[in-house]
Amino acid sequence: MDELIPYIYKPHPVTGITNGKFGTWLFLASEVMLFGALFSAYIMLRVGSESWPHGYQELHVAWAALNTVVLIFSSVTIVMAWVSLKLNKFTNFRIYMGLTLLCSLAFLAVKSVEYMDKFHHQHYPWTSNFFGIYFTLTGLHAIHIIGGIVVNAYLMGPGAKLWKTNPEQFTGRIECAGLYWHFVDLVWIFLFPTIYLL
Amino acid sequence: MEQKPYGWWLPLNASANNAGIDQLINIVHVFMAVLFVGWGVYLVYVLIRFRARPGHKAYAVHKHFRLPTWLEVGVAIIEVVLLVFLSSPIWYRVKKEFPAEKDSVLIRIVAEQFAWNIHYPGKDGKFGRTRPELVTSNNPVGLDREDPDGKDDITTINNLHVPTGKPVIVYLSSKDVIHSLGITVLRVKQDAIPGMTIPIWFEAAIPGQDFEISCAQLCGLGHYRMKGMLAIDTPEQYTTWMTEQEKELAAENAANAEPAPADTSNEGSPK
Amino acid sequence: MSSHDTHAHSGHDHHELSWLRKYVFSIDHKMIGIQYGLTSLCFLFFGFTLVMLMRWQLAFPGKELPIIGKLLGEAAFPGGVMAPEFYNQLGAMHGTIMVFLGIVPLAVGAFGNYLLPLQIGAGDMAFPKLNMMSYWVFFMGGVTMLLSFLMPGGAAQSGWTSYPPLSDIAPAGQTVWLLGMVFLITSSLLGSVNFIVTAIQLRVKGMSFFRMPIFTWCQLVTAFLLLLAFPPLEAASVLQLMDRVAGTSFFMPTGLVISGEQSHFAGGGNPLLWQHLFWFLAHPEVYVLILPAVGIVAEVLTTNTRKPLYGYNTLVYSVIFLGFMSFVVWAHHMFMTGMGTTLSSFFQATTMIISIPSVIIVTTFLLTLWGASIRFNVPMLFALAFLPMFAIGGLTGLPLGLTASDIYLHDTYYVIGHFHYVVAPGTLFAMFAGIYHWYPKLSGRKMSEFWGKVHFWGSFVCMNGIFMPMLFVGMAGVSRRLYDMSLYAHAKAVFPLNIVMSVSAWSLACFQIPFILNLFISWRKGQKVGDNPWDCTTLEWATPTPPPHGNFTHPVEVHRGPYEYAGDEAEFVPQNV
Amino acid sequence: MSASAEEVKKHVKTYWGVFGALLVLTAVTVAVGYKHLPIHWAIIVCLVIALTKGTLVGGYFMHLFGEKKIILWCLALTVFFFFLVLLLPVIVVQEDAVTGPMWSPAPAGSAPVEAPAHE
Ligand code: HEA
Ligand code: HEA
Ligand code: CUA
Ligand SMILES: [Cu+2]
Repeated sequence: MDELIPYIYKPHPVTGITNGKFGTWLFLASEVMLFGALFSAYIMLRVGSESWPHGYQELHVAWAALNTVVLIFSSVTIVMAWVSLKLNKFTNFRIYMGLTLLCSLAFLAVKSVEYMDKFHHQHYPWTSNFFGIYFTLTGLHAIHIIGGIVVNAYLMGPGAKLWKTNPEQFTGRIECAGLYWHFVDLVWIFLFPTIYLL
Repeated sequence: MEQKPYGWWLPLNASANNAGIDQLINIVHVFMAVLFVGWGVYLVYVLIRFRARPGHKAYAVHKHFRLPTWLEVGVAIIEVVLLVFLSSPIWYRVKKEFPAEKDSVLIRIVAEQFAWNIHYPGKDGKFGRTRPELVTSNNPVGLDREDPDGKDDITTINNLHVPTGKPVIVYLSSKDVIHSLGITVLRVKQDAIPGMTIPIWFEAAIPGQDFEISCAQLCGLGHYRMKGMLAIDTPEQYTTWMTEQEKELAAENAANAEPAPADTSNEGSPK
Repeated sequence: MSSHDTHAHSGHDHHELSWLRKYVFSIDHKMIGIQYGLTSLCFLFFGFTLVMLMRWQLAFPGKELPIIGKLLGEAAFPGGVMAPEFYNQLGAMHGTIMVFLGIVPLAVGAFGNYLLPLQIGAGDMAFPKLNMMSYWVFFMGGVTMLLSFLMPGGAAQSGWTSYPPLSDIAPAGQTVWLLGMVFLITSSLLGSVNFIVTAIQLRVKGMSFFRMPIFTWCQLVTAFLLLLAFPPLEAASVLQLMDRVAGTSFFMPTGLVISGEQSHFAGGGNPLLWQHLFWFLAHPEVYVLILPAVGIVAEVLTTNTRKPLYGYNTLVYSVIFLGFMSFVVWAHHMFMTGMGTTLSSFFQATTMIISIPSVIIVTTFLLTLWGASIRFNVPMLFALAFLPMFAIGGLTGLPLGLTASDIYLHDTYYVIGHFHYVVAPGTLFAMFAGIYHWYPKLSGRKMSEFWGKVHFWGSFVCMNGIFMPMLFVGMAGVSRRLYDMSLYAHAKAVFPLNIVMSVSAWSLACFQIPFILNLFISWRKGQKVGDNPWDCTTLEWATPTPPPHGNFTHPVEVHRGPYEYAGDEAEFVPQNV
Repeated sequence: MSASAEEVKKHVKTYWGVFGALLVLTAVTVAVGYKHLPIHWAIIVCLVIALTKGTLVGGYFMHLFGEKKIILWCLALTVFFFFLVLLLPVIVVQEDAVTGPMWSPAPAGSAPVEAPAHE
């Protein structure tokens, strides 16, 4: 017993992955079920209702498209952040991670403008189930974004100290943070057409 | 009621069409009892025979048992039989083989916290229009008396009369929360889901005046007292009762003739 | 992603932790397990107390409850008589507390946490800090639930199933219930990720999957159920929260008239959506209640039969199959919602299919007894009693699973009888078995045999005294959740049974006193025993007692399957020998 | 994680390529969205595009192409249950077939009735 918990940064010889990565994926699996249930609720409410507006009639496709691009870009930057660590370029990591954070903040900014606009037009969650779903799904997604910001900011700031003592483990953490972030992006990729375009 | 209708097992079955449910319940319970007693005897035997005691040692190698495997297969087969030959046909009859509307007594039942509103279509056999905004305490089903079909409709609260010898179709819905129409003696149960109307049917066979309707789904603090009375009438009794109701309605209409009818619509308009 | 920094390498060198780090914010899986255990036992007791109050009203409807009625105040007990609203609160909270704050944290949080790493030879859980967080989130969920009693209008009162629209229009306690559920679900998710990673990644050398003890297998399958079934309820809770707080109408259909007033909700929702999402969780959830129990029974049973488990592989496959199938039977709780024939045939069939692995599990246990040398100690008594009790509960599930008989039995006391037989004398007995069985590992002492037997026989008789009559009450057609069933003629004949049930319930409480005392007194005064008092083969008994931080003092390696008893050379051979 | 520095370098190109593809696909969906196709066509097109984008993100950014077996198995299980949850609406719609509306006839414009703001 040289260490209490093995495979924290060395992959398990049989499964080929570290604990953290495995845990992250399992967490994402549960997230898949969470959003699955929500999408399911959306479909069911929409199919069961007599007058459901098309997203483009009530919402701003342009803002949402902009946000899509922003999120996709942030996905690239976070994967590049990980690449930078792999290539031992810590400064590049800082830059890419910073870009990711900027993108996420931009996303939230656009989102708030959008919400404000809805409120301004007297569209509230209780107005109709269309807006109920719109606010619930995008709101929950926004909470996920905020969660991602907290994690990423930590890893860029105080969490980055680990790079000095255990670069391998730190790279693993960035990979996991990346997985989560891509997942958030993925959810948006599905939210965008279902809510805004259809 | 001469015979004792209620006991510790299935109560009196007053329906003409749901005897199969009792039969199924009894058969399943025999099956369960056989399994339980059989394994129970085995269990007791084993506990005595293989108790730890000086000089007794556990068997090192396992006998491979054939019998239990067959038993498991047997259980599976019996379950399939129960499912395919008993349960499904009954369910299919209850759900799909509705009697023709013209040969049946039609009744709407609208559940609310905490009462059963019973709505008969009256002489014309057609239900009048119902609207949420017309609901008042005197008009709990929101019936539109202006509607030609609704003029002769009869409504009661917690008082359901059905005749024997004729199938009954109930259109069940709820105004507020989920309730469940449970008529023990007829082996009828159906959730009343707000927002939709669900048809069910049954046929009563044994007349009797004070049977009960209970609510099976938790619907609030008055759930326990959401009791309706069910009278299973002979066809003659039923006609008499219906005529009485019609007379009452006519009397009521006459009394209401003077005060403006606009009154009701005002009261019910959205706030 | 959680980490461990300083502790990772402190397997042997014991540096003293502060009291707070050791007992409160501990990251050691054993301490967390004990925390889970004590908390959940308290919740179990609390849930039981709630139901004892209900049993007064059920046996003596409308009678003043002496003293306690006064103490609980006018709102709950106007004039000393229980109010119907309060009865509903007790019912909903009893169900919720027993399931989510009692059995699940005890079966998974306590037993799973304490034993899973030990049984696979790991030093700790894969993510110790996450483990601690999982406990504290659970704790917060529990506190939230308790606080809901203080809300205006009282706690949640729409049943543990919280069906809308009723729950949408219920008083504020329901909102707190939903918040509590979000905490509890989050806690379970964190826990399940941890369990799966631990069981798959941290198995010690030689511990192949098919050498894992049944208990560990059950925990692994349970963790998958929690991981994948809980999120839909989380989604549903969020939607219901939105309905209640933001005024959406996800579950509110158009045209509602509530207490004579048209509802202010926009409408267009569907109340059945909640039911589907709820039961998508709640059916797997009931297997979460039973699988760890099956695991514990398997361990206790094999140990005390002194012979190998019959059909280890069959059992493992049955457990996996059971877990998988539990996802596709949920709508058997909804047969009476107006379901068509195609769908109901499907769910009826899956329900019958799922009973087969359960039958196989019980059968393997029964066959294990053949040729055994059975030691009738307290854990074994509880484990043995589990078998017929689970059998009654399971068998009564069959008429519920057949649509035609469910027409009559749905939402009657028969259902209450059915599931209490599986969860109370079933799961709860298995939990007791587990407590008596593993207590020596925690404390180095055995619990008193004599008082254990008093506890067992008293509980056994009383449990049946409570739940057997329920089956007859249900057969007579009496609805569940009734504040006062004496109003109904069809309940007259069975009404006296209520007194039997209530007296049994209160006696059951008395028989828990020896258990509680035994639990605490034996910690200091119990008979001292060695590291492996029951002569077990699994790895948790290969540690010192109590296991130190890091669990194993010398490296272990596994050389054989988990249940090698009654061999030619030795009476039992531990896995690591 | 196991990828060496050389391999990672090669990946960089792929990542930017994927980024480009995602941008193009986003543009296509938006364009299609503005076309206001009949709803079933719109659903099919949007879903196909979204699935493609999802595959790209999952496959390349999240390294699912060539990921370890254990992860793929866990995800396969999840996806199975995911579709089960998604099937719920279908189930309910089928159920509705045997039922009718609550008020006869259904109140006009079943969706938003004049709803006073909720406090
Ligand atoms: C641990 C919990 C648990 C378990 C294991 C089960 C197991 C089963 N349950 Fe149960 N069930 C609940 C907990 C559980 N249930 C709860 C909590 C509810 C109510 C929820 C609510 O509405 O509030 C419920 C409700 C419920 C319903 C809905 C009833 C209704 O509302 O109308 C149905 C219907 O199909 C059902 C079926 C089954 C079936 C077929 C099994 C099968 O898996 C059982 C299979 C087992 C066997 C067939 C036994 C094998 C035994 C032998 C072969 C005999 C051996 C003999 C000796 C040892 C002597 N259950
Ligand atoms: C796991 C689940 C579980 C368990 C274990 C129990 C256990 C019990 N239940 Fe309950 N029950 C439910 C889940 C459970 N129940 C649910 C889900 C409902 C439906 C709610 C609804 O309608 O929505 C219900 C409903 C329900 C009703 C029906 C109410 C109604 O329909 O109106 C009744 C009535 O008697 C009842 C009684 C009991 C009794 C007497 C016990 C006894 O068996 C209790 C035994 C408890 C103990 C023996 C305590 C053990 C603990 C200790 C001894 C700890 C001591 C140690 C320390 C303090 C350190 N329960
Ligand atoms: Cu209506 Cu219960
Ligand atoms: Cu179930």
